[in-house]
Amino acid sequence: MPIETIYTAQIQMLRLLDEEGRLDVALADPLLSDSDVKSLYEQMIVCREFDEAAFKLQRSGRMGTFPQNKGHEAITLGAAKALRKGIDWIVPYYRENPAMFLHGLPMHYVLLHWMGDERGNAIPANLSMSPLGLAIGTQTLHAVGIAWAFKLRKEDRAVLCFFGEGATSTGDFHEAMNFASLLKAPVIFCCMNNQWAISTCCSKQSAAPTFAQRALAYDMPTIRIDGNDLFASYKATKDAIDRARAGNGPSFIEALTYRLGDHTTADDARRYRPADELAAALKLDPMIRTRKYLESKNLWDEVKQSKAIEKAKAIVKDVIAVAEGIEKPTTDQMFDSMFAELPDELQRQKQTLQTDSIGQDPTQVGLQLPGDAARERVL
Amino acid sequence: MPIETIYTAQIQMLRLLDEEGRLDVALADPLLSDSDVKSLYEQMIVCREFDEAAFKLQRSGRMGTFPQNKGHEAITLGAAKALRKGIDWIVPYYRENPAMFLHGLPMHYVLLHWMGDERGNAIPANLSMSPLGLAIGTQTLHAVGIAWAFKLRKEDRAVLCFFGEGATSTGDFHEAMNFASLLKAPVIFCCMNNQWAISTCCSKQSAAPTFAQRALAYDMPTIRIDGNDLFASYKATKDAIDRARAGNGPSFIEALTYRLGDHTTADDARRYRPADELAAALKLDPMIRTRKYLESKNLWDEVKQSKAIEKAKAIVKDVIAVAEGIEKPTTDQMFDSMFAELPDELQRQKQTLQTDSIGQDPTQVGLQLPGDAARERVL
Amino acid sequence: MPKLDLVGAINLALAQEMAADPRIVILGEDVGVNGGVFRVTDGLQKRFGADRVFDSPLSESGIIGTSIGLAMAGMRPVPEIQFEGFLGPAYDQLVNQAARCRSRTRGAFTCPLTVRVPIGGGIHAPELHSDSPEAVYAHTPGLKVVMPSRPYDAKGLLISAIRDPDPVIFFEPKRVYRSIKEEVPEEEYTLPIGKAQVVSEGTDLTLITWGAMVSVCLAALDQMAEETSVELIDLRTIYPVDIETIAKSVSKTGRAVVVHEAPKTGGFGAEISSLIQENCFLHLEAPVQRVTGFDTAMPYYKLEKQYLPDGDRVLRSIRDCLAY
Amino acid sequence: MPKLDLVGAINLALAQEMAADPRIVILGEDVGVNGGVFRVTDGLQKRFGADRVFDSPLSESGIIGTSIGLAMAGMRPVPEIQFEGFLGPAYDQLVNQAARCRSRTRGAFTCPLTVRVPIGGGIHAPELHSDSPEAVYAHTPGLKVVMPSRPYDAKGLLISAIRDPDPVIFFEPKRVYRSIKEEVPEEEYTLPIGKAQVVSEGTDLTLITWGAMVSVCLAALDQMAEETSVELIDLRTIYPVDIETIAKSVSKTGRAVVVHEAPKTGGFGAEISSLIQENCFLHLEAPVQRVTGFDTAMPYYKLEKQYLPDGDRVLRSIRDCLAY
Ligand SMILES: Cc1ncc(C[n+]2csc(CCOP(=O)(O)OP(=O)(O)O)c2C)c(N)n1
Ligand SMILES: Cc1ncc(C[n+]2csc(CCOP(=O)(O)OP(=O)(O)O)c2C)c(N)n1
Ligand SMILES: [Mg+2]
Ligand SMILES: [Mg+2]
Repeated sequence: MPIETIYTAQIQMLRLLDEEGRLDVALADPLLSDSDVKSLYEQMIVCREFDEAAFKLQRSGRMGTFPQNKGHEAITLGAAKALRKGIDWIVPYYRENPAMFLHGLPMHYVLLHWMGDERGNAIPANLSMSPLGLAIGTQTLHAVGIAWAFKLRKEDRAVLCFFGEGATSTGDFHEAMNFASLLKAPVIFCCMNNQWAISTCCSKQSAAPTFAQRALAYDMPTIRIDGNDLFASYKATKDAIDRARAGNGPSFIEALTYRLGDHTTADDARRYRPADELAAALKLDPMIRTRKYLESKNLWDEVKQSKAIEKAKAIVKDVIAVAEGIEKPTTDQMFDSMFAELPDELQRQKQTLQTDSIGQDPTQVGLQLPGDAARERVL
Repeated sequence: MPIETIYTAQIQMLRLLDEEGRLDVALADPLLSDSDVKSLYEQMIVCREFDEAAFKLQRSGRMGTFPQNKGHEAITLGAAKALRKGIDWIVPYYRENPAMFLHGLPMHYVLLHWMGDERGNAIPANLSMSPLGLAIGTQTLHAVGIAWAFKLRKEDRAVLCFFGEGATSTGDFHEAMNFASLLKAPVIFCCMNNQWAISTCCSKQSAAPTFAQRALAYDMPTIRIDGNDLFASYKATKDAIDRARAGNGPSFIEALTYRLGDHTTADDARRYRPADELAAALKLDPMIRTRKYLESKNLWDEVKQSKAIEKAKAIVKDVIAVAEGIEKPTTDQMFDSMFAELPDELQRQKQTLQTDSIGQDPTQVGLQLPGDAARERVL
Repeated sequence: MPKLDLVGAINLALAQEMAADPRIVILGEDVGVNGGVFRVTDGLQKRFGADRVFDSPLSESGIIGTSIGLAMAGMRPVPEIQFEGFLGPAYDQLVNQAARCRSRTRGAFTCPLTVRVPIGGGIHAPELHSDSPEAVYAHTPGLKVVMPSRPYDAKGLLISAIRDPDPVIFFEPKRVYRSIKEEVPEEEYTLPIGKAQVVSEGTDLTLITWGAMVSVCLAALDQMAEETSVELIDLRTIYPVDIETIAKSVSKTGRAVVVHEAPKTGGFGAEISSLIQENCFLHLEAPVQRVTGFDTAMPYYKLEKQYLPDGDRVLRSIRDCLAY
Repeated sequence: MPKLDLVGAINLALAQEMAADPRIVILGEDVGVNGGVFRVTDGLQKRFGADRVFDSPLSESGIIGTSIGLAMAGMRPVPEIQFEGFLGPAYDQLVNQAARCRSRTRGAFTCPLTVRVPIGGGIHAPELHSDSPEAVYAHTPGLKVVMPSRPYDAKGLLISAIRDPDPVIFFEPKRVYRSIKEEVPEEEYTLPIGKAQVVSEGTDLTLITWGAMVSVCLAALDQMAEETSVELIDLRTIYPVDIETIAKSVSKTGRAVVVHEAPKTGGFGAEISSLIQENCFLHLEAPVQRVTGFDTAMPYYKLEKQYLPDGDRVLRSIRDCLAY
C-alpha cells in the first residue's frame, strides 16, 4: 500500500421547506404536526414583537445593550421543539430567546439580564437551561460537562448547545468538540451561522466552505441545514437527539441563517454590510415561509395574523411592565451571592460599603460626613 | 435540492519505504539522492548516540529531565531535509533534535536546555529556528505568526512546525490551523503521532480514526504518512513546502511513528504501555529500514556501521564536554535578560539580591552577617 | 492644536506610527472594516490596507500567539483585544509566552508587541465588559503595563509602547474614551513608560490613582474644603511603578490614599501601599488607605455605580486618613 | 497512625471522599492508568473505574470547562492540572466562568469544584514547572485558594475543599510532595478553609509564609540565636486570608516578615503587608518586610536556588527588621 485512501467524508445540506413554503413531505420525517407548526409560528410572532420592543427599550434609554434575535426564529424554535421540556437541556449564548421562551423561561428574565441585573440569570429550578452568556465559545464546554453528568448518572437526557459561527474559531469550541466525541456525550452542537460575527463575515472566520466540516476533525455526525426552515431545524435536531439518547454520542448542526438586525444595539451594520445582502436576506426571513406553509394548508390568514400580533403586543407589554416593576437590586445581593458563606472581609465590605481600613473599622472614626449612611450603620 | 452533498473529502496514507527497505521508486518523487540518504542515516546514528548519552547524563545526575527522541529520526530528518537551510524556519517542541541539528544547531545547546540553562535557547542568529518549548501547542501559533511575517514581507520562505498528536487537543492548535488557512500562511503543520502523550494513548486523545482529518475542518491539504519512512517524510514535506512557496498556503502532515523510549526520564512507560506493543514498534525502528535500503544499494555495510558509531560516540563525547564545560550562569543573566532596559526595582534586586526593603536600602543597615557579599557590594 | 478625545488621540498615534514604521501590523476582532467596536482603529484599514490591519477570527489566543510569532520574526504587531474580559483566553500566550520570550532565550529572541485593551467599568456595559485586571499583568515579570488617563498622555505613551523593544499591555479606560477632549499636538511625541505624573501638588495627603479614577479623584478634590491640600498622582504606568515620585510625595505629606477600580484583595493598591510603607515608614502618620472595588465579581450595570469608587468614598477616606 | 507524605495524604483524602460521595469525579491528564505524574491519584482508577477517574485529552481549558458543566449539573469534579505552568490555558474558564457562576446567577447555579494543582520550584524541573501564581487567583473574587505545607494539613484541607460548595484551587507544593512524612489519621477529618496556623509562638517578630516556604522558614529559625523569639504563621489558605491571626500576632510583636516564592511585585506578600499596616499601624516598629522571588521569570533550574528565598535571606531579613 504505497498510497491508499484511509478515510472519506461528505457533508450534506438539508432543506425541507423552501422560500415559497413548499414542504418536501417525503423527507420531512419526523414531521411537525399542523398544530405544532401553528403554535410555533404564533411563538415566532411573540418573539419578534419582543425583539422589536427590546430594541426600542434600549433606544429610549430604558435598557442597556441588546442583541436582536430576529432571523433566528426557525432554528431556535425548530431545534428546541425537538427537546423534551424539563428533561433535555438548553445551553444558550444570547441569540436564542425563542428557544428559552418555548421551554418556559419567563420572558422578563431576558430583559432583566440586558437591564444589567443578574437576577435575569437566576433560572427557575424547574427549567433545564443555563442562563445567557457573553463569553463566546465558553459555554460549549459547559454543555459537554452537563451532558457528561447525565451520562455518568445514566439519565436519559440530552443537551442542546447553541453558538454562532464565530464561536467555532475559539479554542474552547475545539476542546468541547473533542471532549464530547471522546466521551460520547449526549450533546448537540447547534451552530447558528448567521454569516456575521459583529463586522466579521463568515468567510473571514473560516477558510472552509462550510462550518459543518469542523466536525469531521472529530469524526462527529454533522450536517448543514437551512436554518430558516422550521422543518429542517426540527428534523436535524430530533435525529441528533435520538442518536444521543441511543448512546451514539454528539452531533453537529450548521444552521445557515442570517442576522437580520445589527449585531447589538451598540452596533451599526451599515458600516460594513452591503445593503443588497440584507435586502436579499430579508426575503428569506423564516417567518415568511412558515406563514406561507400555514396558509397553503388553510391554517392561517390575515385575520389570524393581526389577532396574533395584537396578542403578542399585549404579552410583551406585560413582560416589560414586570421587568421594569422589579425593585432595584441591593448591594447586599452583590455580596451575598459571592459564596455560600461570606468571609469576614466581605462581611465588613458588605456592612460598611468601604474598603479603606479606617472606614471599615468603627473604632477608628474619622470626621463625620452629613448623611453618611454606611458609616452610621457601623457606629 | 431537499438534500444534497455539498462537500466531500478523503485522507490518504503514504508510505514509500517498507519495513524491508524496499522503495516504491515510481512514487518517490521528489526522491532523496543516495548520498543524501547515506548522510541522513549517518546523522541518525549520531542523533541516536546523542539520545542515549543524554539519557545516561540524566541517570547519572549530570542533567535534569530529558525526553528521548528515539523513533522520531525519520520524520524529523526527512521533513527537515525538505527545508532550505537558513531560509525556511523550524519551530520545534522538544522531540525533533535531529531536525535542529541538521539545520546547524550546535548539539550542546539542547543539553544546556535540559541542564536547566536558558542559554540553550539562545539560538545563533544565523540559524532559522526557534528554541525548544514545553508549553504544548503554543508554538503552533508562533509558527503561523512567523510565516505570516514572511508573507507580509514577500519573502520566499516557509515554516515547518512540529508537534505531537497530543498537541492537537489544545485550543491553540485549532486557532493556529484556522489562522493559517485564513492567512494562506506558508506553514507546514507536522504532527508526529508517536501514539502516546505521556500515558495517554492516541485513542484517548481523539475519537477520530486519524489525526490527519483535523485539517479537514479548515479545508487544509492533509495527508497521513508512515513517519518511520525517510522517503515519505521527505516527499510529503517537500510537496507541502512547494505548495506554500507557490502561495497556496498551509498543509498538514500526520506522521505515524512511535515513541520508542519513556515520555521523559521522569516517566516509566512500563506502568501503562503493553510490552508487546513496544516490541512490535521496535521492529519498525526507522533506522532499521533506512539501513536495509542503503545495504540493498550496496551503500552500507557492517564496517561502515561500526565506523559511523565510533565517529558518533566521539562527536557526542565532545558535545557533552562542551556543555559541561560552560561556566555556571550568573544571577546577572537572570535579571539582564528581562528587559532591554532594567527598571530601577530590578536594578536594586540585581545588585542586592534582596527583595526586603531594608536589605535593598544601603542606608538602612541591619546587623552585619559574616561574608554577606551582596550587602557589602552595595555599601 | 486639534482638540481630541482618547479615541482620537490613540487613533492618531496609531496612524502616525504605522506611516513611519512598515513593521507595524494591527490585528484583532473587527479592527478593520468596522474600525474597532470603539472606533479606535477607524480608517486605518482603508489607509494602510487589509494586510496591515487584519480582521482576525474570534480567537484571542490566536491574536496574541500569532502576534508573538510576528514579533519574533521582526514585525511590530499591535493587537487589539476587544474588551479586558476577553483577555482570559489569551492569558497563557501573554503571560507564559510573550512575557518570557526575551528571558528564556537570553535575548536571542525578543517580543516587541503592544496589546491594546479597553478596560474598566462605568459605561453600563454587559458582563465581562467592565473588569480591571491590571494587577494580574503587573505581577507578570516581562510585561510592562500602561494605563493613560487622558488623550495627551495616551498618544505619548502609546508611541513609547509601540517603540518599546519589549511587550507592553496598553489599557485604555473605556469610560474616558469620549469623556475628555483636550489639545493634542499633531506632531509625534513620546512620554516615558514608568514615570508617574503629579497632577496637582499638595502638602497634607497623597492621592494615588490611574486610568478612569483620575477624573473621579479630580472631581472629588474640587468638592474638598480649601484648607486641605492634597497631592494627586496619576500613575500612568502600573509596571514598572514609579515609586520614586510616590515616595517623594508621601515623605512630604505623611499620608496616602490609593484608589482603583479592581477588587481590593490582591489589587495593585496593595503593592503601592506596601512600597509606601517600605519607603516612607518613618514619615507615615496614618496607614495607607485603599479605596477600591469590592471583593466581588464586577456586578452587572445596575450596581456598577455602587461598586466603583466614587467621589464620596474618596473624600470620606481622605477625611478619615487626615483625621487619623 | 500511618506515616504519610504529602502525596500519600492527598491520595488517601481523595480515595475516602470518592468512596463516600458518588458525585465526585476526577479528571485530568494522566490521572488514570498512570496515577498522575506525581502519583497523587495512584490506584484510584483501578478502584473507582474509568468513569470516575478520567484520563482527559491534552486540554486544560477543556478540563476546567467540562468540570464547570459537571458541577452545574450536580457533580463534584476534582480536576487536576498537571503543573501550575499549565493553568494558563484554563485561566479564562477558571476566572471568568467558574469563579462567577454563583454570583452571576444570584445563586441559581453553583460551581463546587476543587482544582488540584502542583505548584512552586525547588525540584529541578524544566520551564513552566516551577512557578507560583497564587496571587493571581487570590485576586479573583469567587475563588478560594488553599496551599497546605504538610501532609496532615493537606488531608484535612482537601476534604474541606471538596465538600466546599464553591470553587477552590488547591495548590500542592511539589517540593513537599515527598520531603515530609508525618502521622496522618486514617479516619476522615477536616480543617477549616480560611484559618492560618501559628506554627511556633514568639514575641519579637512575626514570620508569615505558606506552602514549601514553611519548611524553609522552620529550618532558618533553627539556626537563629536563642535570644530572638519569632512567631511563625503558616497561612494555609491564601484566600480568604486569616488577617485576624496575623494581626493578633503582629500587634504583639510589632514586626513582620512575609516570605513567598512568587515574584515580589504584586505578589500576595503585598496584600499581607498592606493588611498588617491597616490593622496594626500603631503597633508597627518597622516596615513589614517581603522576602520573595525576584521580579524575573522563574529561571531554569541552574539558578532556581538563587531565585527562591532561602534560610540566609530569611534570617538576614529578620535581623534587619529587628535592628530597624
Ligand atoms: C471570547 C470573546 N471574544 C470576543 C467577544 C466580543 N464579541 C461579542 S459577540 C462577538 C461575535 C460573535 O459572533 P457569532 O459567534 O457568530 O455569534 P452572533 O453574534 O453572530 O450570533 C464578539 C467578537 C466575546 N463576547 N467573547
Ligand atoms: C499545555 C501543556 N499541558 C500539559 C503539559 C504536560 N505535558 C508535557 S508533554 C505532554 C504530552 C505531550 O504529548 P504529545 O503532544 O503527543 O507529544 P510527545 O511527548 O508524545 O512527543 C504533557 C501532557 C504541557 N507540557 N503543556
Ligand atoms: Mg454569527
Ligand atoms: Mg505523542
